[in-house]
Amino acid sequence: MSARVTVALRVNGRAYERVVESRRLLVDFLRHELGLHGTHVGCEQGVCGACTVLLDGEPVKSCLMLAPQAQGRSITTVEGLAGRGELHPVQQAFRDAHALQCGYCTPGFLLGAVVLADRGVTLEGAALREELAGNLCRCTGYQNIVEAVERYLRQAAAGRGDG
Amino acid sequence: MKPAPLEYLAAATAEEALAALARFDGNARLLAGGQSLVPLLSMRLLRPTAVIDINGIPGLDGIAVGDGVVRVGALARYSALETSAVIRERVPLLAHAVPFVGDRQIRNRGTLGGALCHADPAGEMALCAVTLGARLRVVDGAGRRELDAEAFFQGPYTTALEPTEMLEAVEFPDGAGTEAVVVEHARRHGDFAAVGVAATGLPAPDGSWRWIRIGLSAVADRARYARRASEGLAGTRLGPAEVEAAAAHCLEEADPASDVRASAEYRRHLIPILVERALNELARRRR
Amino acid sequence: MDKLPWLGASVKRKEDDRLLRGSGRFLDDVEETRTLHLAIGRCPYPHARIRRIDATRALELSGVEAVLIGEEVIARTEPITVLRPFPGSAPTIFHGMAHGVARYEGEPVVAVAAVDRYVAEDALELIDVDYEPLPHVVTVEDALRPGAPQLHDTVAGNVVVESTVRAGEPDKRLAGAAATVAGTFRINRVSGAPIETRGVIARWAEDTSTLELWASTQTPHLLRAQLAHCLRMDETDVRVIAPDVGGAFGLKIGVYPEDIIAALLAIDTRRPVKWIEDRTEFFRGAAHAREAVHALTLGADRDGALLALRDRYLIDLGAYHGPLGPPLLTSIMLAGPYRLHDAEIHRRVVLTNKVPMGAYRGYGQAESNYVREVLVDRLARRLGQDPADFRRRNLLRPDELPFKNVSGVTYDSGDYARGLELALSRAGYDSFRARQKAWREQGRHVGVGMSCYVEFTGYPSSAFLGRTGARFGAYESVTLRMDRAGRAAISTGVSTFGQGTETTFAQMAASLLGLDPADIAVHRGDSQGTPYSVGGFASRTMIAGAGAIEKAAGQIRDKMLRIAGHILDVDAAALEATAGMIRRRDDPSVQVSIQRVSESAFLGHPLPPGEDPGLEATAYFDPPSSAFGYGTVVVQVEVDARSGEFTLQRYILVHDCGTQVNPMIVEGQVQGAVAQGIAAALFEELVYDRETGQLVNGTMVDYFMPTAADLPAFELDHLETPSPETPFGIKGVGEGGTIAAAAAITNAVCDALAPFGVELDRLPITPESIWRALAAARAKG
Amino acid sequence: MQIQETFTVDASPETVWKFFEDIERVARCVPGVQSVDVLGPDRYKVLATQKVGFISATFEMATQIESKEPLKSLALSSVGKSIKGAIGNLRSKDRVDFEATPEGGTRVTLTSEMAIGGMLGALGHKAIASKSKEITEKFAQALQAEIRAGEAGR
Repeated sequence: MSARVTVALRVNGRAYERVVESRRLLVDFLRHELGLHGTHVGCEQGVCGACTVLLDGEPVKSCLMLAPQAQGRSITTVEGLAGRGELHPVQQAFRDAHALQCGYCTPGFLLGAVVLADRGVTLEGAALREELAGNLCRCTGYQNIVEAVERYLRQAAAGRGDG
Repeated sequence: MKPAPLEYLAAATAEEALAALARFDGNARLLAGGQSLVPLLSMRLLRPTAVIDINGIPGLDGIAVGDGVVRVGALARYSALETSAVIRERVPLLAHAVPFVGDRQIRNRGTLGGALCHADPAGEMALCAVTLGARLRVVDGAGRRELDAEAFFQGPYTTALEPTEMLEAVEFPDGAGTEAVVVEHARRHGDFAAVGVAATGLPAPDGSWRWIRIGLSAVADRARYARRASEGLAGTRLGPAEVEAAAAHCLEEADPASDVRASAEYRRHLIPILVERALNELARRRR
Repeated sequence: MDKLPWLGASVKRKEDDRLLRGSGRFLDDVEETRTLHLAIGRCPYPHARIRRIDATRALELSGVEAVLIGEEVIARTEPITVLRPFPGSAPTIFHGMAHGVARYEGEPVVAVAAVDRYVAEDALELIDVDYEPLPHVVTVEDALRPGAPQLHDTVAGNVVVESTVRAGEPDKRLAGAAATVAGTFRINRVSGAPIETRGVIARWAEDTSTLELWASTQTPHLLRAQLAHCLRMDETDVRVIAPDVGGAFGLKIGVYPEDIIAALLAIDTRRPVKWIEDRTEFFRGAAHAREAVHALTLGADRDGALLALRDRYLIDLGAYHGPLGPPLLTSIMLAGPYRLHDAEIHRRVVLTNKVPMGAYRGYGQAESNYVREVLVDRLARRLGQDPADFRRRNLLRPDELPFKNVSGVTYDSGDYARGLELALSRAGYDSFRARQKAWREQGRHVGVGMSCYVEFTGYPSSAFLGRTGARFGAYESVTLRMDRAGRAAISTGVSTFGQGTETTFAQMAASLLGLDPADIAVHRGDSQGTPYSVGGFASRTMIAGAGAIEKAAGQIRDKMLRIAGHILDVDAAALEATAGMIRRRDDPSVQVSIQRVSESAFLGHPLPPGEDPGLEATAYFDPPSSAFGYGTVVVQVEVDARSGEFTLQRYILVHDCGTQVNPMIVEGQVQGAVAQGIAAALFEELVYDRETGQLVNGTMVDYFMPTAADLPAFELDHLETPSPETPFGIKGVGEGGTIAAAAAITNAVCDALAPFGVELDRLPITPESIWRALAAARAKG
Repeated sequence: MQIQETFTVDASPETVWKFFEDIERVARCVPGVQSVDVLGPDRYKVLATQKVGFISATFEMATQIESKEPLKSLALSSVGKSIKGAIGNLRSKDRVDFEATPEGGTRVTLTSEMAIGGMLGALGHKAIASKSKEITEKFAQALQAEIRAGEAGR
């Protein structure tokens, strides 16, 4: 069998440790080793963004990383947004704006938007579309996604009083 | 597709990485951002015996200013370049080029060094390095050497880097007070350029330009500094005639190929148009 | 019929909660122990003889469980059937795997089942396949050239079928026309490219000796029927389950070779076998779409009245007849929304060494709209008439509907001209020409273009489909069942792939049963436990589904009223079901909860004498006819006449899809379809190298699917003209947005460059194609 | 994509043709060729490694002589699959035309049509295009040197 390494990391606040094949992609590790199926594979070529997760708070494409690279890091996946409880505000914004149809690309968009809000970014229109260009969607034509994120960012900024 | 079997080593120091490179004598690849390397592993186009992760090596991602140069570590992430005040003020061409690279996720992980070693003829980082005449500091077990960007790039995905060498840092001339523009024609946002033009220059108080440097990407087997076109503009005010002459010289520098993004003929048609657009934007910045 | 409470309500979607949490269940999320993973070796050549396959080294690799080769597949299975062939098509023998000869780059040649996908791919590299490349054909013209390589000995001259539709006397009318224009148009080969690729899990259930197949499919029941036939099994021994599907767009209809391969290996190994398509396989295996060449002629009299249409077109079918078959609607809808009685439409379906063609949103209608509406603009310009005026004169008026078009289909209802006027007024068309002149004086080239369409949605009837050789009906079905809590459950064979059927079906049932959509559970996509179903495609689900729900809910409502009447001692006819209660229409205080009524149905008492227990109904509904939506797109562009670069400044669509069950979902469907229409018109193309026959851009990096930054915001508006034929006047809506994009943008670019006399006749429209057209126009002088 | 290279050698067509009859020697002029084995009359197995930047693949090719017109032309076709390195397959059609020059030498025109498929092909034609040109140029230079050496050695 090909080489293996031990990977210890935190995902959605919980600690995991697994022995994993060195060549295993991070997205496969999250989905099939840890059973976190919310992160999806769309292309394995670094284009579609469906595999986007947060690595130490930064959106990255988890099909462009090998699992061993996550050693000692903290990862947030879509399952970490609401857990069992209330929908996260960004999820509620997508629901209200009908910003998802098949839902396969949605986790990737949600995580990207959360980071923008945490950074107090209130982008709109073309500038926001460029910021979201790392995630492809084939069902919505993007219009409702852009509106949902615009509303969520304004709401988050207002919430912090710097709206 | 999934990567072929490989070993993974995380290097804590540059020495460790270089020793590992030597040990696998040419069959190991360094893993920095991985944004170009990992898809090649997945598509089984690259089948190294081992991958040496250098992300853990401290001090390889700094941005420092000193004696006329801005020294950027090979592990500097695109996103860091995008938000760095030093880069915005002293290497404005880099600050203008980075947003063209991939997307937010790719820019959070991808590195300046990774892009330069990947050496895609359409890559924005190679375009900036060649246009600015950057110096690349390379290190191996035996010692260090410095190369001009133009000497570093040798063809499509081909550089002067030896299998046992690692790119440590890139030194850009301190461009405080310069203006810079990047213009690209691409089939989709964030896509590789079908034609890319970089233009930067130092304005003189009297309204002329002390020097202008123009670079071209995706129109030859590597990024190209358009020497004749650039030298022809030194001291001028970027008037229409001078701009048109420079654009014509750039066309002579190019040797474009046809591919799914554009035909060679159309690339030749676009080169002068984009060069003029870049130079006119530079001139506009001054008025 | 009193207004149904939830009909026309933009209810938030039932599907959203699980999908937003990441707890939706897509194919690859289904994981069972001891599952084997499949990697498929595919032919790297466009056409090759397979001389020898040596898998010995692969079988010795630890973790490899089984290898399957074509010879075995041919021996154990029947060829793939075609759900809706062109009448009179010559058969192409399409098996689950190539044996002897492979006919397109990507055709499966060998398969390995191993403990995981990584090991399976390692094993593939140890398999030696000895190929002998054969001469190939890439374009339809090459395929028709005398002496061209013949792909199937069952298909003479590479022409699968040839046919002509004729109405009136087109030749005579064209000869007498004041103006005729002709054009040859090349439509690009594209892919629906959902973000989730295909995938299947096959499992042999020992206990019930049935084959269970989880598949990312739009048509579980049709896949089940086709797969059972291929495997020589009885349909009752096959169960197909569609989990959540990550987008489909027509590409996930019917059986594919990989479904057969996974099934055979599952039967052999007695272990679950999972195949997940990766993106490089996707571009070389999942159905391609749209590619065709049209030679179209239109004629009009001096006043600009359309006289006749003649079209000769070739459909590029690829190497085999796919599971659904080529588009029939190209010729059926070619005449569009215009008053036209004379036409000749000659069509040939041609084989080439490329991936088999399949359905894609707007199937056949995007192609015919493009060629007609571009030529309509040229005809108007030839007559010196404004393109809007020309269309105003020729659009069918409401009083002319129902109207039987030259291809024999009857448009039911609509106000086509009003759609055009609404779109033009939104675009400020009246003042545009003046503004355009001013811009031109500043050296700016701004143009406006339009395209009108009428859209065939849903299938007319099972009888019509039967007459045309289809292997499925036009009906849809549901099982509705109340439960003790007074809630209802719908079971439907239609899977969930983003179209929101769970929500719209729940709205229909709730409206008819007097419940809240939140009280309706929707079980979907599993062939076991759902009545025979056709599935989600051809914008048919809402039309046929609403009819089935109306019938099933009607039976349950009537029974509830009878039981409530018995409980309240009131005549059932005086009662109504609303808001969870059943009450006297004239005295609402006399009421009983639906929950109590359901409970008595399940306790078996109290029930009216002779009334059976239970509250459940299954209904099938065969629509009496299809329904015809329509719309107009108006686009404004600005073009750089030197470089050919252009920007899409405005994209306006006014459409009419009859009664809207959920306006929010309808708008989402239209926006998504518009985006895919623009994507195929401006960005995407699957490019084959003519000399080598190779797919040049078979990766996501080189197949330019647009990002959010590449598309403008769309300006949408709609009319609502109910269909007189369908339940509640519903028309389909899923595909309309794709139809008019290519023509409207082409016409806008040509309008912007009218001073140069530019004509565009191929897709996609790119800066380079505009630059070349400018050069050609200059050369013509 | 098709590539053409022309060069003249101050050796007579007869000498040049004799050189070309020894296919193993000709094949060794192709850059990256490691071995040439005779499979049968006019059929050879050629092992060659090609490198595009840092991506390399070793191809095992079956090369067939399609037609031979002494002193006039020689046509070969090769089909191969990578057995080491990047997955890919390679097809090439090569034609060599000979023409006597007034000065008694021979003009040799090499026309090569190379197609690299599979993942290597998918990487992007821009790398392959310049690569094929380079291979053909080096092939022409090696042939020239080999013929001149043969000529001088006589």
